[in-house]
Amino acid sequence: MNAAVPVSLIIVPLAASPLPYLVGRWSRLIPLSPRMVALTALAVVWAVFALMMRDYVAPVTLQFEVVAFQVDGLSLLLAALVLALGTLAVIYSGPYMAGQTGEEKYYALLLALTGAMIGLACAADLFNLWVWFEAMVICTYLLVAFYRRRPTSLEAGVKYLVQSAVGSALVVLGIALVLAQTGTLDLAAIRQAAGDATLMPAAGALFLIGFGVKLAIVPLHTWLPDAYAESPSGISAVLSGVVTKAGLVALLRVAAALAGITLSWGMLLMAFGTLNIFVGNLLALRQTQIKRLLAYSSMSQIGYMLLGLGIGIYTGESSGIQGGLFHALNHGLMKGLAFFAVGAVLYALGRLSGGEHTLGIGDLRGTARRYPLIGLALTLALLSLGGVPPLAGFMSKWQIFVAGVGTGTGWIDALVIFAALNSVLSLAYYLPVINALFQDASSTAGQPARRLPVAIVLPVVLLAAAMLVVGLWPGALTWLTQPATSALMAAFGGL
Amino acid sequence: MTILQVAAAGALILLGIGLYGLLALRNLIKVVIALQIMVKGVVLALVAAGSLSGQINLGQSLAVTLIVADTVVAVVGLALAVQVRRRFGSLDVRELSTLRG
Amino acid sequence: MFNLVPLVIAFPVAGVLLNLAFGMRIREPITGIIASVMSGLAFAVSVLQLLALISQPEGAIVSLGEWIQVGSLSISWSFRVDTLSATMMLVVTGVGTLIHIYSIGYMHGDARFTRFFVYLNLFLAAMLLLVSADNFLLLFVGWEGVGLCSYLLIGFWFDKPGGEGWRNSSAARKAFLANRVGDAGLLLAMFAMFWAFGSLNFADVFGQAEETLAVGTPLATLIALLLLLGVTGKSAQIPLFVWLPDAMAGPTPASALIHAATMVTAGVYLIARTGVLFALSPVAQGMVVLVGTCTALLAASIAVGQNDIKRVLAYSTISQLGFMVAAVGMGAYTAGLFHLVTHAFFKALLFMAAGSVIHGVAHGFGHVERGEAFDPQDMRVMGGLRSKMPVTFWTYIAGALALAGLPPLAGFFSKDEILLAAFEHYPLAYVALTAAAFLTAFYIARQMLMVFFGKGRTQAAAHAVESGRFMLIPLIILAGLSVIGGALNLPGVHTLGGWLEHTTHEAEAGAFNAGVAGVSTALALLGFGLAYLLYGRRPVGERDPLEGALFNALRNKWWVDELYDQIAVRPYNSLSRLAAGFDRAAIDGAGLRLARLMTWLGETARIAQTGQLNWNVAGIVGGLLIVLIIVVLGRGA
Amino acid sequence: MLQVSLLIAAVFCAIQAIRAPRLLVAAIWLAGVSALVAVLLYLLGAHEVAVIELSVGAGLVTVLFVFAISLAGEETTRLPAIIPRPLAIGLVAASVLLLAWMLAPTDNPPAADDESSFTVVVWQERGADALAQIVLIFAGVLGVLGILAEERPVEKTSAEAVQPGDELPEQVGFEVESSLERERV
Repeated sequence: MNAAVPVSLIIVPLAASPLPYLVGRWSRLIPLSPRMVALTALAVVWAVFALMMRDYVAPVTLQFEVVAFQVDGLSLLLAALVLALGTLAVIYSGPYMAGQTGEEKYYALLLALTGAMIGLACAADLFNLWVWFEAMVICTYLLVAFYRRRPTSLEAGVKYLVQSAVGSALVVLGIALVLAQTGTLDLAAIRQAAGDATLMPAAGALFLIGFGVKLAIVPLHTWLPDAYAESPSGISAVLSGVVTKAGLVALLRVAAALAGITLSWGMLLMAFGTLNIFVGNLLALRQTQIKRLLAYSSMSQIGYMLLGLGIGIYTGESSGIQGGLFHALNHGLMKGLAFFAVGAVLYALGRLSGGEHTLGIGDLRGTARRYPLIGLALTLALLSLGGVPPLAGFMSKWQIFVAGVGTGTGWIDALVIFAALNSVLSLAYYLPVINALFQDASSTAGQPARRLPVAIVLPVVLLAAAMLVVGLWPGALTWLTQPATSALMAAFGGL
Repeated sequence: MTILQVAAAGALILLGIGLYGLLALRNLIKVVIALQIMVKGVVLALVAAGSLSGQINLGQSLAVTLIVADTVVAVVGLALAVQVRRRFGSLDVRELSTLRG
Repeated sequence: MFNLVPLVIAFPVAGVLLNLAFGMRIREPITGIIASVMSGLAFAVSVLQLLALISQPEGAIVSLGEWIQVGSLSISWSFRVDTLSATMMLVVTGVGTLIHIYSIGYMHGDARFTRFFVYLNLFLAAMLLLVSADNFLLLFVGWEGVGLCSYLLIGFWFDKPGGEGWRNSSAARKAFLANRVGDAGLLLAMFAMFWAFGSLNFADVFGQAEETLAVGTPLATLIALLLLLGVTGKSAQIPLFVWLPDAMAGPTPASALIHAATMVTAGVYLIARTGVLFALSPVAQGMVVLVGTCTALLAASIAVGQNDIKRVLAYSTISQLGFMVAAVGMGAYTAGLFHLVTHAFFKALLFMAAGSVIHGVAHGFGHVERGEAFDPQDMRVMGGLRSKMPVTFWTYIAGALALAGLPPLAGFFSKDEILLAAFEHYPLAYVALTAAAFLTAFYIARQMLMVFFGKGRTQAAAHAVESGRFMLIPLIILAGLSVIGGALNLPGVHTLGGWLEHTTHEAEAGAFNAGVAGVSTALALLGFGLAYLLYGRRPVGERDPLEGALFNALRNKWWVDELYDQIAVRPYNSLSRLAAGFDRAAIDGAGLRLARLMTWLGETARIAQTGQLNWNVAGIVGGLLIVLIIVVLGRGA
Repeated sequence: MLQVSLLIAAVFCAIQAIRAPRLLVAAIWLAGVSALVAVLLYLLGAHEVAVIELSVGAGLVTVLFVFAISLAGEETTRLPAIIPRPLAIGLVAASVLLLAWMLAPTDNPPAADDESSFTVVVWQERGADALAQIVLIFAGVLGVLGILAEERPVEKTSAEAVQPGDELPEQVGFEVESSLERERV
């Protein structure tokens, strides 16, 4: 593959990111809308991505002086998810963010975020990985606190910033330990050198906690409901759909580099995964605000991913890893869809003018009648999240469970059964929402129903269709999960 | 004590003080100060690690990047603090707990 | 011919899509007709399968391609046509089509007419997937799908005023959750099977089970018991039966289709399908018989004390399902499935006739009085409808007699086969089931007498009118089937038995036993007579004569009453009350307690989410500490 | 000895920065920490970073703090901690001590320094980091601008950004609110 292709995949969105901002600032001089500029840039990135997929045969390592980049299945998987949800978020945000102050910054940051995440996906140097990670996080600070006139939004932003900063400081400390021990930062070289390391277990713990903040592993998750609930819906979708996955990919990359040490990554991931599933479900059980509920449900879905990956890493079987990655992709689709659909209701209720307001479950009443498409899409997303077959969410959970049962180890079976029962429990909070959707009495009597613009409906419909296709034909995503699985297997040394 | 041991000890102590500050302080600007202290410790650790592995310039390079990133975080944090003061009329973290449960 | 089998699912799906796409634009009856036609086409396909099977009874497996391919697990979109699945397809599509047609009349004027038919078609598709699947995962998809449609249809009138809508949607939730508990059992059974046999295809699982597992192996028992848990959820058996009576909140055609004729029989189908596994575990078989028998008796006793016309039928359905489950538990697959088929005929008929009654009474009520609370399903407001609704009455009689098991109606033959199997192998179960059969005759006679005989007890009943043609024609057809349905498996001929034998490999075809048949017929007649004594001779007022008997008739010279009261009524009443109380305290209670525990845990977890930055960071530090400790311990180990 | 006393001084400054009731004073103590750390860095042989730490950490950041404090206003009241102090100290001390214990075995002497030059490492060898850093700074600048932005006047609500088929959001509320805002500030 020509080295220019993967490089431009990173460079194009980054180089283009100032454009929406400039166009927006100088709107008198340049009669273009920032969103259109961002979309154009993303179209170019898509073209590059398609080119890359066409030529991709095997992982490629690119060396820039000492800093290595690696394009492998895992990079492609994350890049595809980033591009898909990023583009949809930009389309969606057109009417959604119209008239908000700082719109041009919004698109510029979204574009930069896309680039930073693709950079993260391809980084094969420990420190470089962190820099991309940090760039990604800083891009999201403003996006989370975008409605800065709302106190709650600021509150969410503050918590998000402080907790992210603590996490990233811990990661750098871990990097320092690795550097001190091995004298190198290249992930592949670390893996070679990590044999009889003394500092490595401590570094591993620091990485787990540091990246775990972004992953919302249980005691570190406290920022997540606030940030997801308070940011604009397009951003909630991106945060939940992609940014957590970027954290996951970063963690997997360093975990793979440290796979040789005594720390049992598989067990740790399984333990935290199960904890996340349970605590996320419990916290979601009593929520009355729909976006908060979805946020907590993300925690539990992340738990399933960790469980699957943990099983795969522990046993060295590919099916668990593939299940976990498949669930990560599916969760991107489902949660993106759910947040987009909820945002559409917010939009329809005309609640955006002063910045986004909270949406209670009761406010959803009448949705299915007035906006059948949105109601149906949200129902599908929730059922899929709850693991009702044959929707996408069931398929990936199923793969994870099968992988777990396939190990034939007693306690893993117990974990799987626990996770399966939790899947039943989760319906206890999804069903009331569906129930509300199909109730007739509209809580917003007297509010004129707004027509939903195409730009809002389109992403919802696309994601819903994708979800249905994946449910009926899970093989549709194998071209992404298969190379990513083999990349991870290779990175973990086919444990 | 060698300079490396001093640096390692300093790194951990500063990290600890910073973390303690984050747990104990309620003023948002002081929270940012605590973050800064924490990161100072990490900078020391990075440079010490570079020195230990015989690549002091590599360590320096990383440290510069970290300082820049940390400064950016501090600036954004301070900007948030200023806005919080405008909206809440206070910098007390406790006031910032309307989102819970 | 067999290659056409995917069409049986494709037609209802096409109906769903058509009505979703154009439902907004086309008017009321058209959408219903589209749905009915699709259902009819599915029936036609099923008939073609039947014809094909006659010449090639071992059936075929039709595969459309790979679905899931993970590691060693490979699952394809494949369907199995054999005598068992074809029988189910015929019942589902045949009865289903009639109910579709009936619904055109019943749902006339409903604001969500189209949506109702979309749900019905969707249900058909899921149910047909369930019965035609060739592996457990596909079966599970259908299993979940019917559960979802059931949820949607029970809560169909979620927006009725005055708290009723809320009750409807809670009933829907209750049904869904009870079903999900059962589903968890099925899911776990699937895990266990995959773990043990490495595959989920029917052929692989059954083949390997027979080869590798000895009779009575704990693994076989575990799998069979987990399957049984799934069955108790879907087929409303003890302990999960509580959802079915509440499920009557749904529109009556949905009750007839889903909660009487088809979905609830999925459990019976599952046991018949996995008979190989049950045969390996006598313990599990015993459990199945026990569950089925107890359910049959308990539900029949409860049905005696109900006043809501649909609730009587609901408990009756639970009881009849108990008969079927007990039968398949005994290994009498033919008897169980035979009863499944005849029950589909007469119970769908009874439900739809009840719907017609409700319709008529509600119409009569609309004629005369307004304002006060009125429940058109309460049998105490009815009476004397015999002359007002003649067609409904006569069809109802056919269904009721079939249910009671009077010869030569359909129910007689199928129930007797079950009783016979019990008589030969499980004497205790035979006694209990015979008692249940007696109660069945009693409560259905009570219902007929209260609804159709005597004088109209309210103005509404007096002004009731007969229903329209769309509703009556399916009733007449089903009445005919209820009368002659026994011909399917006449003693000595055993058409159905010979037919199913190709799939279930059930060797023995029970001979007709005049003694068993005579006892059950006599008891049925006795039940009728008793009901006539209590309800037929005098007009029934606000108080039920059973209650009245407790207080007034005790010292009466009419010793029958006295005796009946002493040995029957009081125990019945207290048994019913006990059963209801048990239901509420233990079953609902356990569920409720679990729900409360979860809620409490959730609330506790929410307290930990303080929303305060300091505590949040403390969480990070705490997490770091925990992981460090784990790492240190791990390093030491 | 010099090193140890420098360390003690830095730790003292850090504690003071946490303890100081006045924000401005705390910021100055922080600058002290920064300066002392810079000296330690210099002693470690990291001459360039020491200079940068001194100028950025002790200089620029302090200026920023002073600026922010002047905007946000000084709050001198001592607030009682939310988390019980023993718990906070225990958590932090336990984590740090565990880390320290795990780090303890490392007393191998530093390897001989390589021949590379600082500028080469920063700008060439690790150029990829520099690229990401640009993104980071860009995002930070936009973030600060966005967070601190005042509402723009009504006529600039970018008619071109409004999609067809979409109503104009209410702007009246904005204007009133933001003018109130200015008064308060």
